[in-house]
Amino acid sequence: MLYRENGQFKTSYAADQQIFPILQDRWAIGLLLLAAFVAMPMLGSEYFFRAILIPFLILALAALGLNILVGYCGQISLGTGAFMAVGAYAAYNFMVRIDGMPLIGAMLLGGLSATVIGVLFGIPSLRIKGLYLAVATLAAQFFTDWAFLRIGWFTNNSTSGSVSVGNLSVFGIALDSPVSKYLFCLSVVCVFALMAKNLTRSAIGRQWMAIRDMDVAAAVIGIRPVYAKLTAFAVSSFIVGVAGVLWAFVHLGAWEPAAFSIDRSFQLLFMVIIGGLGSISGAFLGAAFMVLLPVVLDQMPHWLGIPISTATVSHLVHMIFGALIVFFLIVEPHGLAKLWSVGKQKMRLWPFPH
Amino acid sequence: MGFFLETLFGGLMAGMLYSLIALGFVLIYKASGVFNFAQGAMVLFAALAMARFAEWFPKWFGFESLLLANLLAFIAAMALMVVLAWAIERLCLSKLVNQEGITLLMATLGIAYFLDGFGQTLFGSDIYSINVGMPKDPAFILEGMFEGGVMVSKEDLVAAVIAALLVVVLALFFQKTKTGRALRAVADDHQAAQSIGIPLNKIWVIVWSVAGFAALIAGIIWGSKLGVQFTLSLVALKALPVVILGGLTSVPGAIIGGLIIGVGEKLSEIYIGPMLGGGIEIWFAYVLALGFLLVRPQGLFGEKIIDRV
Amino acid sequence: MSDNHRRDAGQAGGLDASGLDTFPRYLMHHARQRPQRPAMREKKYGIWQTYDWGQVAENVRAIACGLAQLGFRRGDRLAVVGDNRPRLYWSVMACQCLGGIPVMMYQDAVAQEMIYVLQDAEVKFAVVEDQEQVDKMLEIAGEAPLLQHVIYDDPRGMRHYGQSLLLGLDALQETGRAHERAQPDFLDGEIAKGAPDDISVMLYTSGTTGKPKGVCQTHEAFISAARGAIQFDGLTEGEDILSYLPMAWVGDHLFSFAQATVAGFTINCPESGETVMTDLREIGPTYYFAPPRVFENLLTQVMIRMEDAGALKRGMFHHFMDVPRRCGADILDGKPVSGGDRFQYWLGKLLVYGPLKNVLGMSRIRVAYTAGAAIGPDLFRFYRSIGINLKQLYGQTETCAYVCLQPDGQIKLDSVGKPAPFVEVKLADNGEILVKGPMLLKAYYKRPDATAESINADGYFMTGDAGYFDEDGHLKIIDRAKDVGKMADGSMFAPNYIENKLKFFQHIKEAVTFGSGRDFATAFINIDLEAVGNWAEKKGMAYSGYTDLASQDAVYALIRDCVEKVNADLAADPKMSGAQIKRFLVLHKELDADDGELTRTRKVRRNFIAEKYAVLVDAMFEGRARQFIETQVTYEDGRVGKVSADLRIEEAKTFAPQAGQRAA
Amino acid sequence: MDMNDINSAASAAAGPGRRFGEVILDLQNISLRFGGVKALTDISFNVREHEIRSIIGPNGAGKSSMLNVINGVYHPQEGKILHHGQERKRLEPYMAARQGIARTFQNIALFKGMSVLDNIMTGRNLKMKSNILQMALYWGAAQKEEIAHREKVEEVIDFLEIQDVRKTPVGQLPYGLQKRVELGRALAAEPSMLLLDEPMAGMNVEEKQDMCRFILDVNDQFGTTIVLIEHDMGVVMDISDRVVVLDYGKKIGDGAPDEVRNNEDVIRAYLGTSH
Amino acid sequence: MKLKPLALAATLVTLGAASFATPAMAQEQYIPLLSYRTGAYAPNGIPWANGKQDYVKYINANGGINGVKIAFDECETGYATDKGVECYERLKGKGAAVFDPQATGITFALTDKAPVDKVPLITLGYGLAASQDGGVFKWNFPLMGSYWTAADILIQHLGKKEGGLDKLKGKKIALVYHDSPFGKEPIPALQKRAQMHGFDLNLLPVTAPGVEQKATWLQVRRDRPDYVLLWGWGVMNSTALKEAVATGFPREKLFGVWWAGAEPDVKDVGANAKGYSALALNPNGTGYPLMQDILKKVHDAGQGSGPRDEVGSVLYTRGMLISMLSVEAIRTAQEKFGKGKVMTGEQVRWGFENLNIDDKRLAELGLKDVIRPIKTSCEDHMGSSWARIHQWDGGKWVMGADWYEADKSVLDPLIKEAADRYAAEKQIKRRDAADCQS
Repeated sequence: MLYRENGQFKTSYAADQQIFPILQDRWAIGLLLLAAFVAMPMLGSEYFFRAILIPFLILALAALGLNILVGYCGQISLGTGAFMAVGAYAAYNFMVRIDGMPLIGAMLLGGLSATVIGVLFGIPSLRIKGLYLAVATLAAQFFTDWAFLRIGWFTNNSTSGSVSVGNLSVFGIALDSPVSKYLFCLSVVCVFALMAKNLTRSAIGRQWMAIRDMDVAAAVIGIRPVYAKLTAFAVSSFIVGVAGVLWAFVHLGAWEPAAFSIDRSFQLLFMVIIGGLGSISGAFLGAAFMVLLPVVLDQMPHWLGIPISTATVSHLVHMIFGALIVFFLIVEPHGLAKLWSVGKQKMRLWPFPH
Repeated sequence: MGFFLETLFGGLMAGMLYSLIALGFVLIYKASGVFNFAQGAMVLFAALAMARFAEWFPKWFGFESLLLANLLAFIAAMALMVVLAWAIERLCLSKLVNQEGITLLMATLGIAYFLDGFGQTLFGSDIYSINVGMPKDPAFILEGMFEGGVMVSKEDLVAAVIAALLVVVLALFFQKTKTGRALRAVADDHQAAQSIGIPLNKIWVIVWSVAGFAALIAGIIWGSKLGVQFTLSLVALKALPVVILGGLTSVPGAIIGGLIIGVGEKLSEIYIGPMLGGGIEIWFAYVLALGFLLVRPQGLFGEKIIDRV
Repeated sequence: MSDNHRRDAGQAGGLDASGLDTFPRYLMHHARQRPQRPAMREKKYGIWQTYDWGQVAENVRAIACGLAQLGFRRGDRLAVVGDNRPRLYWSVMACQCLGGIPVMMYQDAVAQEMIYVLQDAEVKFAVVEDQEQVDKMLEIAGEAPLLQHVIYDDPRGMRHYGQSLLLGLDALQETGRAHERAQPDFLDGEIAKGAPDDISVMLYTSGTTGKPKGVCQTHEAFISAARGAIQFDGLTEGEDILSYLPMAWVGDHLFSFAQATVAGFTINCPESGETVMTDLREIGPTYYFAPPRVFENLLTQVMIRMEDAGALKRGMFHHFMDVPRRCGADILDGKPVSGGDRFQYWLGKLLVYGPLKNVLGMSRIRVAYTAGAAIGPDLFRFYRSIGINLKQLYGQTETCAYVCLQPDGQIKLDSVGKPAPFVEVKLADNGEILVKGPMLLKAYYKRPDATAESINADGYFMTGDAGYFDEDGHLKIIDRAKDVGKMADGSMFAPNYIENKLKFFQHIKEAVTFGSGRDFATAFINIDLEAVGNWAEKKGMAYSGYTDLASQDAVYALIRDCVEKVNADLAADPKMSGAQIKRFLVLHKELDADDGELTRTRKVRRNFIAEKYAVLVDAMFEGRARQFIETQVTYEDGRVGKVSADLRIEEAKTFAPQAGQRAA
Repeated sequence: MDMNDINSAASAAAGPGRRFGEVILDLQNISLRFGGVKALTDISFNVREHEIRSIIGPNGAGKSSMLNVINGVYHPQEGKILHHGQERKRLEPYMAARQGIARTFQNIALFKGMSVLDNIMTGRNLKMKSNILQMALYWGAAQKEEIAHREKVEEVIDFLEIQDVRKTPVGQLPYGLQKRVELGRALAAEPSMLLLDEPMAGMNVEEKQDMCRFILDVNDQFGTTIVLIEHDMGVVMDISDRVVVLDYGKKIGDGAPDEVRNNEDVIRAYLGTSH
Repeated sequence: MKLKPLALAATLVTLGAASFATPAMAQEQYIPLLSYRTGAYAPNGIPWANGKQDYVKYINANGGINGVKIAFDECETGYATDKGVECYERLKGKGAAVFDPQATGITFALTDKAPVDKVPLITLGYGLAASQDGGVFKWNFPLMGSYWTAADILIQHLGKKEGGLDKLKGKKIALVYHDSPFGKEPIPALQKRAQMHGFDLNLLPVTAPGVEQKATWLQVRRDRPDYVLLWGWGVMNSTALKEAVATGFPREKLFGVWWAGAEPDVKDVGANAKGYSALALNPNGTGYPLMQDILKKVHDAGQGSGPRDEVGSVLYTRGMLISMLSVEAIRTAQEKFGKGKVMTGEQVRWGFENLNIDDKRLAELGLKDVIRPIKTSCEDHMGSSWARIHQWDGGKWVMGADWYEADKSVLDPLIKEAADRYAAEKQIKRRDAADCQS
C-alpha cells in the first residue's frame, strides 16, 4: 500500500543485488536504524535497555548465527548454548590472561575459539544427518557444560566456578551505563547482521542453501559438502560465540555455565524457527517474540489487575507460550519472517490480493 | 571385581529405565515421523496425575486402601493420557501434516511447554510421592564369591523387570494384535496404510496413547524413585542418546541402546570420571552415541539411508 | 471557411532558426549537449542497460558508416523489422543520416505479407531483429530481387547460416567504425546534405481497402508534430516512455522516435513480450501512449484480480472507485469540491488510487494519451479518476498521428480535443474533417493517384472522418464520413457513433442501427452472452441458450434501459438528437463472421445485414410488434442449419433535444 | 511430437560446425552392485568429444545408474573409467564437476528454497574465488566477482528464455520450466560434458521442442559433449549421434541411431514392447 | 488470513512496551520478592517465598514499619539467572529497597549491578562467601552464614562427634555436591580444614539437577567414606537420600548443608531417611511467639500466602527471617534517617550494615531462642555465624542442642584473600574508614 516502485529500475547489477532493492524499504530500514541509534537512547528506560533490548539484541545475534547453520545450511544444532559458552569463557580467559586485551579483541578471539569448537563438533555432520545430528550436537552442549564447571583453568580457578568481568570499555569509552551497553550491542549486531546477510547472498550462502535443499545435487555441481557444512558451522559458531561474549560480558557481567545451558539452545532454536528459517530478519523477529512474549505474559495479569499468584501466572505463561508456539507453527510453519514477507508482498500488490 | 559387577548391574538397570522412555520416542517416531520432545513432559504429566489421583481419591471417595487408590489412579491417569493423545492429534498434529521434521520437533517442544505448565497448574508444583510399594533397600547377591557381596538395588531390579515386561507387552501388541499390525503398516508406509483403509488420525491417537502408556509406566517407576516433581521431565534428556544410538525407528534398538548407554555411562563415571574430575556421565552418554553414529549414521538398528538421485 | 479551427496561427510550421531540422542533426545536437543523459534503456540480461546520447550517436555513426560501406546510398530504402530494440531505432537513425529512407515493417507479419512491402518500397537493405525475421527474409528473398543485404541484430541460432545475404549488426558496426576512422568527415558531410523536406520515414497504412500504401513523411513533418506536442504538454528531456508498440505504427514512431529525438527524453525497451507489465512497473513512465485496447485489457485485469480479494478489500475498492466518479474529474480539473469529498478522495488516493497506479506502473505518469479508436467512457473515466492524466488525441498515419490533442483541464469524454499547434482543421460540407499543416504527408509512395485523391486542391488532407466542433471548439469525431447519412428531416445520422455508444454497455456485444433517410432510427442488438448470462444467473433466471436468453422480457428491459440511456445522451447533443433510437429488437442469433455478417476483424457489415434481415428492418419501421424470421446459420464445424424465431420489437423512450445537459 | 521440426533442427545441427573429436570418456567393463542387487553388469562404451550420446533402455535398465557412475555419485565395484585417457580413481561428485562434467536429474533436483537466478548462480560456484571474509564485506573483489558471474548467468537465462521468471522461487514454476532451470544450472558451469537424465520427461510437445532446440544449441554453440537419457525414441533417434542401449543392467546395443533401430536385440527388448 | 496472528503478536508487543514501570505509592516502602514457584526447584522455592511474603503481610497487619507500609511484588525467576536479572531490572525501577535473589546464580549476576543501582542484596545463608567482607562487597549481606561458615560448622560437628577435631585425621570425608557455583563454593573452606586436620576430602560432583546419582553412590559404596557431606538443592537431596538407602549407606553418616535440610528434601524418602542430619540456620515449628502471631494475624485473617500447615517449616521460616531482617534493616535506617519515612536503597544498606539485633530485640520480635543475636558492621556483613544441627527422625526434624560458630581464624584469611582478589579483578578499592561511616 505504501510502496511506490515505479521508476525504481536498476541499471546495474550492483543496484539490482543490493540488500534492499526497494527505495521504500531502504527508507524504512534507515528510519529503523535512526530510531534504534538515536531515538531509543533518548526514550528508553533503564529497564527497557537492560531487561529487554540488550537481551533481545544479543539473542538475536545468536539466533542469527544459528540461523546460518540451521536455516541456511540445514544442519540442525541443539548445541548453540555450548558455542556461546565457548565464546564467553574463551573471551574471559583472553581478558584475564592477557594484559590490556581490548574488549573487541577478546570478543573476536572468543568468536574464533567458538569457531574452532564449532568446526570440531561440526565434523560429524559430514556423516550424520537430520535429527541424528541434532541429538549428536547435544554432546557439545553437555560436554561444554561440564568442562567449564570442572576444569578450573577455564574459570581462572574461581572457587565457585562462577566468573565475572567488569570495567568494560570500547575505544576508551566505558560501557557502564545501560545506554552505552545497548549502543555497543546494537553496533555489533548491525555489523554482524550485515556481514551475515552478505555471506548469505554470496557464493558461500548459495552453497549452504544448495546443501540444505538437496545435497546430492549440490555435490554434483561441484560444491564440496565438507567445505560448505564446515564453513556454515564455522561462521555460525563465530557469530554465536560473539553473542556468547556479549551475553556474558555485557548482559550478565557474572555468569556460570548454567547461563548457557541446554535451555538456551532450545530457546535459540525456537527463535530461529518461530522467526523463520533461512532469513536474517527472522532471527530478529524470533528473538523479539521469544524475549518479549514471556515478559508480556508475565505482566499481563498485573496490567489487567487480575490477582493471580505468581505460580499460577508462571504456569499459565508456560501453557500460553507452548500453545502459541504450536499455534504459530500451524499458522505459518515458515515463521514470522515468512509472514512478514507475505505481508510485504501484499502491501506491494495492494489493492490486489495476489 | 565385585564392584565392577555392581556397576555393571547398576548400569544395566539404569539403562532399562532409559529404554522405557526411549520406547516412547521410538513408538511415536515410527508411526508419525515426529521426534517427540514432549515425551519427558508426558512422563511428568502422567506421574503427577498418578501421584495426585492416588492422594486425592481416598479423600474424595473415603476409602483407605492404598492398592485401590493406586489402581484407580492408574486407570484415571491412563484415561487422561488417552485424552491427551487425542487432543494432541486433533489440535496439533493433524494440522501439521507434511511439515518438515524440525517443525514437528519444535511443535512437540511447544507441547512440552504446555504440558509442563498445564500439569503443574492442575496438580501443583510441589514434590509428591508415588507409593506403589517398591522395595527401597539393597539386596546383596553372590556373597559367597565376593567380599561383601554384589549389591543390587531391589527397586532398580523391580523397575527393570517392569520395563522388560512392558517391552514384551508392546512387542506382543505390535506382533499379535490387529491394531498393532496396522501401526506397523503406518510406520512402513503412510500411503499404503491409508490405502488399506486405516484412518491415519486414528492411528496417531493410538500411537500417542501407547506412548502415553509408556510415559505413565516410566513416570510411575521414575516417580517412585525420585519423587514426582518437575525434574522428572528432564529424564527425557537421558533417553536421547539412547534413541539415536539405537536408531529412531527401532524398538529393539531402544532396548539395546538403553543398556549400552546405561552401562557405558556408569562405567565411565566410575572408572574414567575420577580422572577428569567427575560428573562426566551425561556428556559421555552423548559422546558414546556420537561415536556409534559415526560408524553407523542411522543408528545401530536404524534403516539404512541410500541417496537416490 | 467558417468552421476553420487553428490553434497556433503564429507559425507556419514547427521548424525554427536553430538549424535542427532533421533527425540526424537532433541526434548530434543531443550528443553534444547532453552526452551523459540516458537516451535509451533496454531491459536485457536482467537490468536496464542504458545508452546515453553520446553512445547512441557513436553507435548510429557506426551503423551508418557500415551501411555506407556496404553501398547504401542517398534515397535507398532500408526495411526495419523487429520488436522495439535500441539497435533497430539506431538503424532508423543511421539510415536517415545517410539520407536513406527507413521503411518500418510490422514484425508479426508473415513472410508472404512482407513481400508486398519489400517489392513496393524497392527495399535493398533490411535490418531485422533475430533469426525469426531472418528466416522470413530468406524465405522471400527470391521474390524481392532488389534485396541485397539482410542485417540481423541477434545472432542467436544462426551460427550455420551461410547465406551471403546475411550480415551481423556487430560486424556491420565494426566495418562502420573502420570506415569512420578512415573517413572521419564522411558522415558529418552526409548529415549536412540532409534537408528538412527529405523523406524521413515510410510508414505503411494498414489499408482497409486495397493494398497498403507507403506514407512518405518528411523530417519537417515529424519534427513539427513532435515539437508541437512537446510544446503542448511541456515535455522535457526528463521524460521516460516505454516503447512496446510496433515500431511500424505511426504512434510509436511519433512518441518513441520523433518526440524522444526532439525533446531528448529517454525511451525504454521492455525485455520481452511477456515482461511488458513488469517492465512497465519498474520503469514507471512519465509519458505514456497506448491504444484503448491496452487500457481496456488493464482494466479488465484489475477487475478480475479484485474479484479474488476479500470482501472487505473489495468493498473498500468499490467504495473508493465511486468517490472520484462523483468528484474526481473536478478535482483533477481544479474545480471546487466539498471538504468531505476531498477527504474521501485523499483517503482513496492513499488506499486505492495510489497503490493501484503503482501496481499498474502508472505512478509517475504526467501525461498519457490514447488514440486509434474510440475509448469507452467508463474506461476513460476510470483512469482519469484514479488520477492519471489520460487524454485523447486524433490523427492518422498521414498526419503523423497529430491533428487534435486534448488540453490539460479541458477533458471531454467524447471529443478528441482542440487542433494541435501548427495544425489547421476545417470541416467540409458533408462533415468530413479536413486538415492542413506541416505534418502532412509528402506523398504516398509511388501512388500519385492516391496522393491526389486525399489532398485537395487547397492542400487539405481529407481524413475521411466526419465530425464537428462543439461550442468549446473541441473536435468530435462521429463516424467515417462515408457512413454518415441524413435522417428524413435532414439531421445527421451517424450509425457507428450510436453503435459505439451502445456497445460501451457491457451487456451489448454488437449493435446495428438503421435510420438513413428515415423518420426515426432503429437498432438490432446482440447481447453479450457472457455478461448477460452472468447477470441472469445472479438474478436466478433460467435460460437454455443465446436465443432463449435474448428473448426474455427481463433482458429486453435491461437492453431498453441501455438504449434509453443512449437516447438521453443523444438528446443532449443538438446535432444528434434527431437520431434517437425509437424502436429496437434483440437478435435471435449472434452476428457471425462465418455468416458474412461481420468482417474478419469483427466490424459490422451494415449493408449486408440490412439486406439479409430486410424483413426485420421493415417490421421495425412499419411499427409491427412481432416479426417471424428464419435464418441460415453456419456452425463451427461448417454445417449449415436454420434458426427461426418470432422476434419482439420494442419501443424505447426518446427525449426532447436539450443542449448543455450532458452527462460528463 | 512434430518430427519435422526436430528433424530440421537436427539436420541444421549436423551442419558444418559439427566435428567429433577424440574419445574423451571411456568406460570399460563397469559393474555396479547395491548389496546383492546388480545394477550394471560389465558395461563398456565411450563418448567422443562434441557428440550427443544417448543411453536408452526400459525402466530399471540402469540408465540413471550409468550417469551416476560417470559423475561419481556411485562408485562401481569393477571396471575402469578413462577420462581424457587418464584412468580415474575413486571420484566424488564435486570432483567430477571440477573436471567439467555437469548434469541434470530425472526427478528435478533444484534447490527449492532459492530463486531461479540463485539456482543458476550455484552453477557458477566452481569459478568463484573470493574468500569468506571478502564475501562477508561484499566489497571490492567479492562484489565484482558476483557481478561478473551474474552477467554470465544472465546470458544463460537469456539463452534459455526464462527472463520473466528470473526472480521467482523455483518451487513455484511449472514442471517444464523447472527442467529448463536445471539445464541452466548445469550450463552455468560451462561444462565440457553434460549429462542429461530424461530432460524431456513429462513435457508437452511444445516444451519438448524447446528443450530439443536448447540441447542442440548447447551442443552446437558451445561444443558441449552431451550424454542423454531419454524415453522419447523420436527425440533420441533424431538428435543423437550415437546411441547405447541398456537392458537389465547389460548393454544390448551400441551405434548410430539407424544401426540401433535395426538391432534385433534392441527391438525385442525395447522398441518392440514399449513403443 | 495468516496475517491475523501477526497482528495479535504486534498487539501483545505493543502492550508489553507500553507500560513497564509503575512507581510504587509514595508512602509505601517497596520490597520486591524474587521467587520460584515453578521449575526444578519449586518444591523448595515455594515455602521460602511464602515465608517471605507472610512476614511482610504480618508487618503490614501490624501497621507497617513505624507507620510505613510495605508494598511488594513477587517475580518468578524459575531459578534461571536471566529471568532473575529481568525481574531485578523490572522491579528495581519501582524503588526497591532490598533484593533477596533467592538463588546463587542470580546473586552472582546481581553483585555487579547492585552497587550501580544502589540496592542492597540480602543473601541469607547463600551467595558469595567472600561477600561477608563488607570492605569490598559494600552491597552484599550474606547474613547469618555463608557456604564457608556452613562447611566450617559441619566439620566442627564431625570433629565433635569423633571426640575432637584431631580425631578426624585419616578419616575419609566425601562431599557430594551440586555441580554448580552453589555446590563448589564450600570446597576451599573444606580443603583448608582437610589440610588442618589431615582428613581425606573426596569430591563427588552431581550434575544438575541431580536426578542421576547412581554412579556417585556406587563410588561412595566403593570408597566407604566415614562421612558424606551433602551439598545439594532441590531434587538432588531427596535423590541422594534415596540412593544412600539403595546403596545401603548409613544415613547417620550423612550430613547436609542447611539447603539440604528441609522438609521437601526428606518428605518423599520418609522413614528411610531417618538418622540423616543437616545444618540448621533456623529451627522449624511454630512454637514461638512470632510464628503464632503470624498464624493469627496473617493466616487467620485469610491472608496466608500458602497452606497453613506449611507455616513453620524450615524453608518457610528461613524466608520469614529474610523478610524480618530486611524489615529490621529498614527500621534501623529509619532510626538514622527519619522515622516513618520511606527509605532508599542506600539508606537501607546503611541499616543492614548497622543491624544490632540483640537478645532484647529478639524477644521483642518474638524470636527469643530461635536464632542468635545478629550484629553487623562495615567489615562484617554476616552478623552472626552460629548454627545448629538437626536430624530427621523419620517424620520431623529434631533440633540438636549444640550451637556452633564458624571459626573466624580459619575462615577470615580465606575471605580476605578471596575478597581482595575480587577487588583486584574489578578494580575496587577497599572501603576506608570514612566510607564505613557513611
